[in-house]
Amino acid sequence: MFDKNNEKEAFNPHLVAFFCNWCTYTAADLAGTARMTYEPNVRVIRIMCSGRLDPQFVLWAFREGADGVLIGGCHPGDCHYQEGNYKARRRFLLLQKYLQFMGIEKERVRMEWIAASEGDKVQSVINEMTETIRRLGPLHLEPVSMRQERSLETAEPDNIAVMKEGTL
Amino acid sequence: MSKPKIAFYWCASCGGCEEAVVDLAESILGVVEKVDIVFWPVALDFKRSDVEAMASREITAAFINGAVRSSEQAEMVELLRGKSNLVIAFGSCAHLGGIPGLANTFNREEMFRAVYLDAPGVNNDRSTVPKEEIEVSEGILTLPRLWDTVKTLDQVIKVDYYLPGCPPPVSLIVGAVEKILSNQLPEADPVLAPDIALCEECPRRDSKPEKIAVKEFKRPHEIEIDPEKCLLAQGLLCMGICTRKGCGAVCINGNMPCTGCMGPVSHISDHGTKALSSFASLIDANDDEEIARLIDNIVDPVGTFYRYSLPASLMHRSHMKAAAKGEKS
Amino acid sequence: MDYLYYPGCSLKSTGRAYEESMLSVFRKLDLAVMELEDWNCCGATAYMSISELKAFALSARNFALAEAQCKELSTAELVVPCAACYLCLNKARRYLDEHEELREKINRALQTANLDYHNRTRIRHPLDVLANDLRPEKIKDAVVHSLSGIKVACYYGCQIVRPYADFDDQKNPHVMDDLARLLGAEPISWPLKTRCCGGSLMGTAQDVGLRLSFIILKEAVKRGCHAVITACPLCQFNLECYQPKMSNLYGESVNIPVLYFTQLMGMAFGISERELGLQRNFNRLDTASLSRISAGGEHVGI
Amino acid sequence: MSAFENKGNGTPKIGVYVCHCGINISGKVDVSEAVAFAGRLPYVTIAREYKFMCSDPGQELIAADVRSGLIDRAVVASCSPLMHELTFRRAVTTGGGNPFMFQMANIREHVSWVTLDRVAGTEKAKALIAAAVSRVARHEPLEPTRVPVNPDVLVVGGGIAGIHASLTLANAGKKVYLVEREPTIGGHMAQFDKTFPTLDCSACILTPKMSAVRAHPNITLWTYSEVDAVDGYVGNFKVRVRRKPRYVNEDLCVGCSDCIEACIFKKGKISDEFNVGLSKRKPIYIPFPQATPLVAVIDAESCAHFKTGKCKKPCADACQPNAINLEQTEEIKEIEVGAIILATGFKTFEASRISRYGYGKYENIYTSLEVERLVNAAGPTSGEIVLKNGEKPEAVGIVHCVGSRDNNTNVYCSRVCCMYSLKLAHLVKERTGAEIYNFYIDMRTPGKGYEEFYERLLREGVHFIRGRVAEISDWAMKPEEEGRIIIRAEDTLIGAVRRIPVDMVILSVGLEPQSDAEEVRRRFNISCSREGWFLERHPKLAPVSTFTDGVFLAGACQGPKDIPDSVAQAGAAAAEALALVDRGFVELEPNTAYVQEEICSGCRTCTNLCPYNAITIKKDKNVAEVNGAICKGCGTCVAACPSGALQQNLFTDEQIYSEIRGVLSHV
Repeated sequence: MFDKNNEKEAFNPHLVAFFCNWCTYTAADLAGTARMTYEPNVRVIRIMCSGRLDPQFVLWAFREGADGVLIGGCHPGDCHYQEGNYKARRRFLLLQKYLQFMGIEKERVRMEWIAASEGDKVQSVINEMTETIRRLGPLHLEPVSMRQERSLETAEPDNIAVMKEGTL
Repeated sequence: MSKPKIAFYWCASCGGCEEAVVDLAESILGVVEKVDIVFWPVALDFKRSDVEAMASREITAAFINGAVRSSEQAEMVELLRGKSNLVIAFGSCAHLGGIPGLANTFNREEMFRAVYLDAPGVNNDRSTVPKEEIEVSEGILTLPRLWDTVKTLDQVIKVDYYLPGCPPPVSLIVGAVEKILSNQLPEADPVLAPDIALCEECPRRDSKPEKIAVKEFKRPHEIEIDPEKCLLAQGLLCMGICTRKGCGAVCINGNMPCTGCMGPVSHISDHGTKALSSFASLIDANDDEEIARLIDNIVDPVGTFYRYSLPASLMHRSHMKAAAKGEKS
Repeated sequence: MDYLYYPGCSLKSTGRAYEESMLSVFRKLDLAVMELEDWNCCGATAYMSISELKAFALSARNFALAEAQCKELSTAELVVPCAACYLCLNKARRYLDEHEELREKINRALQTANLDYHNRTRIRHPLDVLANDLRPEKIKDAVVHSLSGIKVACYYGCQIVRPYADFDDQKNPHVMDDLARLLGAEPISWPLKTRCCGGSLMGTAQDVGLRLSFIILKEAVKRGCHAVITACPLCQFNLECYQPKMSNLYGESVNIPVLYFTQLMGMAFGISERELGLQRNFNRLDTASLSRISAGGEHVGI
Repeated sequence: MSAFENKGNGTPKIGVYVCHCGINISGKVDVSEAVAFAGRLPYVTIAREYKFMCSDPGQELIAADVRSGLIDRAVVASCSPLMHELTFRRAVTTGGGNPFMFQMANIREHVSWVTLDRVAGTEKAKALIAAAVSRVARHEPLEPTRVPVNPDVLVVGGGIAGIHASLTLANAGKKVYLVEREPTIGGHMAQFDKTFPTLDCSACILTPKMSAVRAHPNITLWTYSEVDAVDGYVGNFKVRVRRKPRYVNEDLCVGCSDCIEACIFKKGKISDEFNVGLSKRKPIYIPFPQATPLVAVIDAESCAHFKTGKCKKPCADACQPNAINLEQTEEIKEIEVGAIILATGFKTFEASRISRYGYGKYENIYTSLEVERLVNAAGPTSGEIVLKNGEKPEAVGIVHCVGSRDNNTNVYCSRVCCMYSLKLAHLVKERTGAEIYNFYIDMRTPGKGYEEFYERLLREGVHFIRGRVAEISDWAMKPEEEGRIIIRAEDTLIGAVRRIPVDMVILSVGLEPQSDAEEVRRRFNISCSREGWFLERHPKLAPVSTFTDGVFLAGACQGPKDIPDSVAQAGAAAAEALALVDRGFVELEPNTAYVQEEICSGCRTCTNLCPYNAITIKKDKNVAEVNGAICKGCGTCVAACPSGALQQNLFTDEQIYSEIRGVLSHV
């Protein structure tokens, strides 16, 4: 079921979530204790504060095969560390701008404020996002290194026709 | 015994790196007498066939500058790799993709359109673009294929060492060459430049305030730049915070912010995004609208954060699948 | 033109006085209003119970017309005085907005008549318009005979605030009371504001209907009101027309004028009785008696 | 990529332990498959499964493997780390390992309990295990930082919960600061007449405790005061308390009330808070006879001196000890405490919000709290239950669940209303002999002697009508209804709508969070539930703890509670606080940030980011420096450090990278 090559309907996106320990991760636990079932596609990574979220992690996740990244932090004003979530917000917004420049749909990175009591929000956000990404389809980043997959052809999948034709 | 053999080659580059070699001035003579230059298309008349004729690993060290973006360049560097004992990626383009690497925000078709059709003054009503093969009376003529994607040298062949910089500072080149000749190249860090950020050797270091908070991002032409004060503190996106030192802070001394040609320090995995993270952290605002306003000051995030390192970045290039879907902004 | 006016069947028949008084009051207050051209049945309660789809389609046609008739405006403000129409149209609009496929289905139907619906229609009750689109001073200033000393029972009926309380408090509506106060009248506080008047039971199970209306009227009388004012043609009809019948049935005479709130306003504004359709009321409360009451506190009713 | 060099000393030897948690996990995760999978992961030397890893034998599995040298670090795949991380770290320590060579995979709360499909569940669990394994491989031994704990405790709120908590701590020899917003302690309980089900007089059991507080050498009582700001962390909180001026010197005042007599207001004009507005007080007043401290207070809002400046201040003259001090000003107290107990209580539901119940519209409709005062001998009517017209009521209706169990107001059950309604029914019947009608949805009387009390009321002939009241109005349909209040309700037991005419209505209002609960929770850095009640760390296993170490909850601020429960919980909170401060030190998670000096370029990106100013620049070396004692381990600076010189213990870049790679490893 985790095979990416199925056609879209069957496509099960891989989502990585970074949840802050105090609000969102706790909310996710709450969703669990309340048995609020949701889509199984998200893999949660716990960080102490959304402020720890280094934008590199997001790109890293994409590079490692994630189709979307969800960032969860405390509501503004509720940060366990006073304002880590604000810092996270600033980075998130700039990162989103960069990613759009790079042709990544902005829905693929989402940031949500989820308080410790909002287990239901964890559920709805994860379901929504899974659905959205399912609609967007898999994110296959272009391979970086030709030394990884040797031949020129695989490194050059498309647009060969252009130069065969000689006209546009 | 015969002198060590040295080769120079250029791929997608501006020629600046070749200049840098010439800039070695008299110190080049010292080099020249210690070595045989067996291949240097820009300066000496050797042919590809000469290289092909060499034995494997016959060349002591090949200095290759420029990014790799065509089948021909790929063939040449693979050929040189085979014949060389050491391959040194010379300059930002070979190291990280460099300025040509910014082409990775487009694909070939878009580039062809721009260059052969849309550019002002182009008159090309038959919409002709370069063609790989063309049949003429003498037979079939071929052209190398231009790739969609610009690659760093080490994405195409194995690279032993890197000389960063646009172009690499003379001091580093000399140092590298001497190390090669005396056979004492470092084990750990293959990048032949100090592994610490420029701020460390920045002449304006002491003008840095204890704490920095940015209320407005500025571009150099927008302000009267204070020649003494830390550029970041003036709201300029100075890449010196995450870029290797070793250049002697030439840009800073020219009263311009660092643009990152020396490449990232080794402890971060994505030059631009790390810079992005740091700059964003300095934004002195908490409400979304204000943040958005500041972010709008940064008109060209890719060109700002990845001026030299896009192909080497985690994203590597703009996402073509999405671009095809017309979702590329 | 600020508003389109949707009469529905009642205001052209039993509720004529409502139409006349509303239009003249609007005129008095410089609210430009124009009757919706080629309007049709709202889809009415009865229709709704047989085929919702068709009922919605009927409503939707009215919206489409409204939107077509004020292209230049971002929204079509459709004034609907009849409580039943108001509810029907409101219900239809909500369903159309919330259920895409229903909207598409109906739009396909409308297209055969080169019409379509774009969620651009706002359904407004005259109470809503007068209370929310005007500065209270505007109404105050229009008053020429203050109604001081006149006690009125504001009766809202069921359909204006329920189930959709768009412009007033669902459990305890008050905009009509506020308007009455602006006229100088004294609205009584009573718990029956939204209690059922008997509605269509008056036709089907009259004993029940009569009893329900009787409860309301009796309470109004008991609390010393000079008139009951309503915002619904059916309420007005039920409460006014059967007073003699009730009196016989319960051996307790009820005799109290039941006016449209717009008629009361009109009188305060000094609009002629004809323009307010007062001659159509059975139990007449004319300007003369009004001023007598407010002067000397003469008592109407039982 | 540098992020993937394994810096662990030597090759790591990882043990993976997958927990069944009975069928909690195994129900949705194929545990044996997960174990087999784990066994094949790099560096894993042993993978086991067990029914309950948190049990002693479960923990011993880990300890034994560490002891035998089979593993040097462990991964437990079971519940949430917030639940059992400490348990398993201890197990590693028991075996002689370092507690931080450990990582947990949350395959219960995040997998088995939220996933329907077993295959998907197993896949997800495997991913999380893979992540934990590749992460723990990069863990390094750490020492927890030990900080001393200040032995003093702050209790916020002087209701019965706060009082009981304070006394418990004080009796244990701890210094307690008790801060109360009102001029006196006692809270709601002081307003009650009798307490259910025993009907003993509220004042009689409360006031001794109140005076005990006043008298206790270990308790510093600050009434008419509020906590302004809280800083610091577990064991070392710095608290700022604002003492509002009461214009009467507490140490001098003897509570003789002469000043009140003397006041230029001949009689009370200001609605009396203690009697919930049923009586009037003067600008200078003592809330009630047993007020603690028994000290007058002047409310500047209404006092002529403060309003006009023209008052002759007879109060001052009348006061022999010269306690009146109209120049008194606000006082700020800075204190340091090791633990904090919040006992800020509740507020009652605002009855007028349900307009159809006619509160404020008709006479003789009261809230239960008002009636508590009415039936109280010391109350505005000296215990007489009379209507506004002075007559005794012949019929009284008691409406349950006003503002409770109602989608339009509060969905939750306020837990105390059924019982206090029964109590009031009894008292009113006893005093007036009136017919009492209880309108209830369900009778909820769980508690010692509660059901028996209900039985008793049934025997006393109180009427119970099962149905939510639709409307309370004054319109009469029948002659006998004339001039009375009519309660309309569906009697769901006989299946008919009934109209019950009564003379008096008691609205049994529910309990709601204090209106400023939101600000308070922010001030103390804790969370609230959806409804606004303070959130406990775990509903079952940590009911008085919060997510902020060192801050505990007591009484109704955590949710509706009756007196016995509040007192019990207050005791629990006191015990938890005691356990903390008595230990003398706390071990802080060593997840602090640190600087790799040889890489730091002194760029100063980080210095401004730390909310605690833990980062400074070492002038001599021009490198950043993190003060580990101040750093709370959020990692914000680490994410910003442009050269990767800043790292966070337990959350280094490479550890997180490996976790990312791990969760995606079999994509």
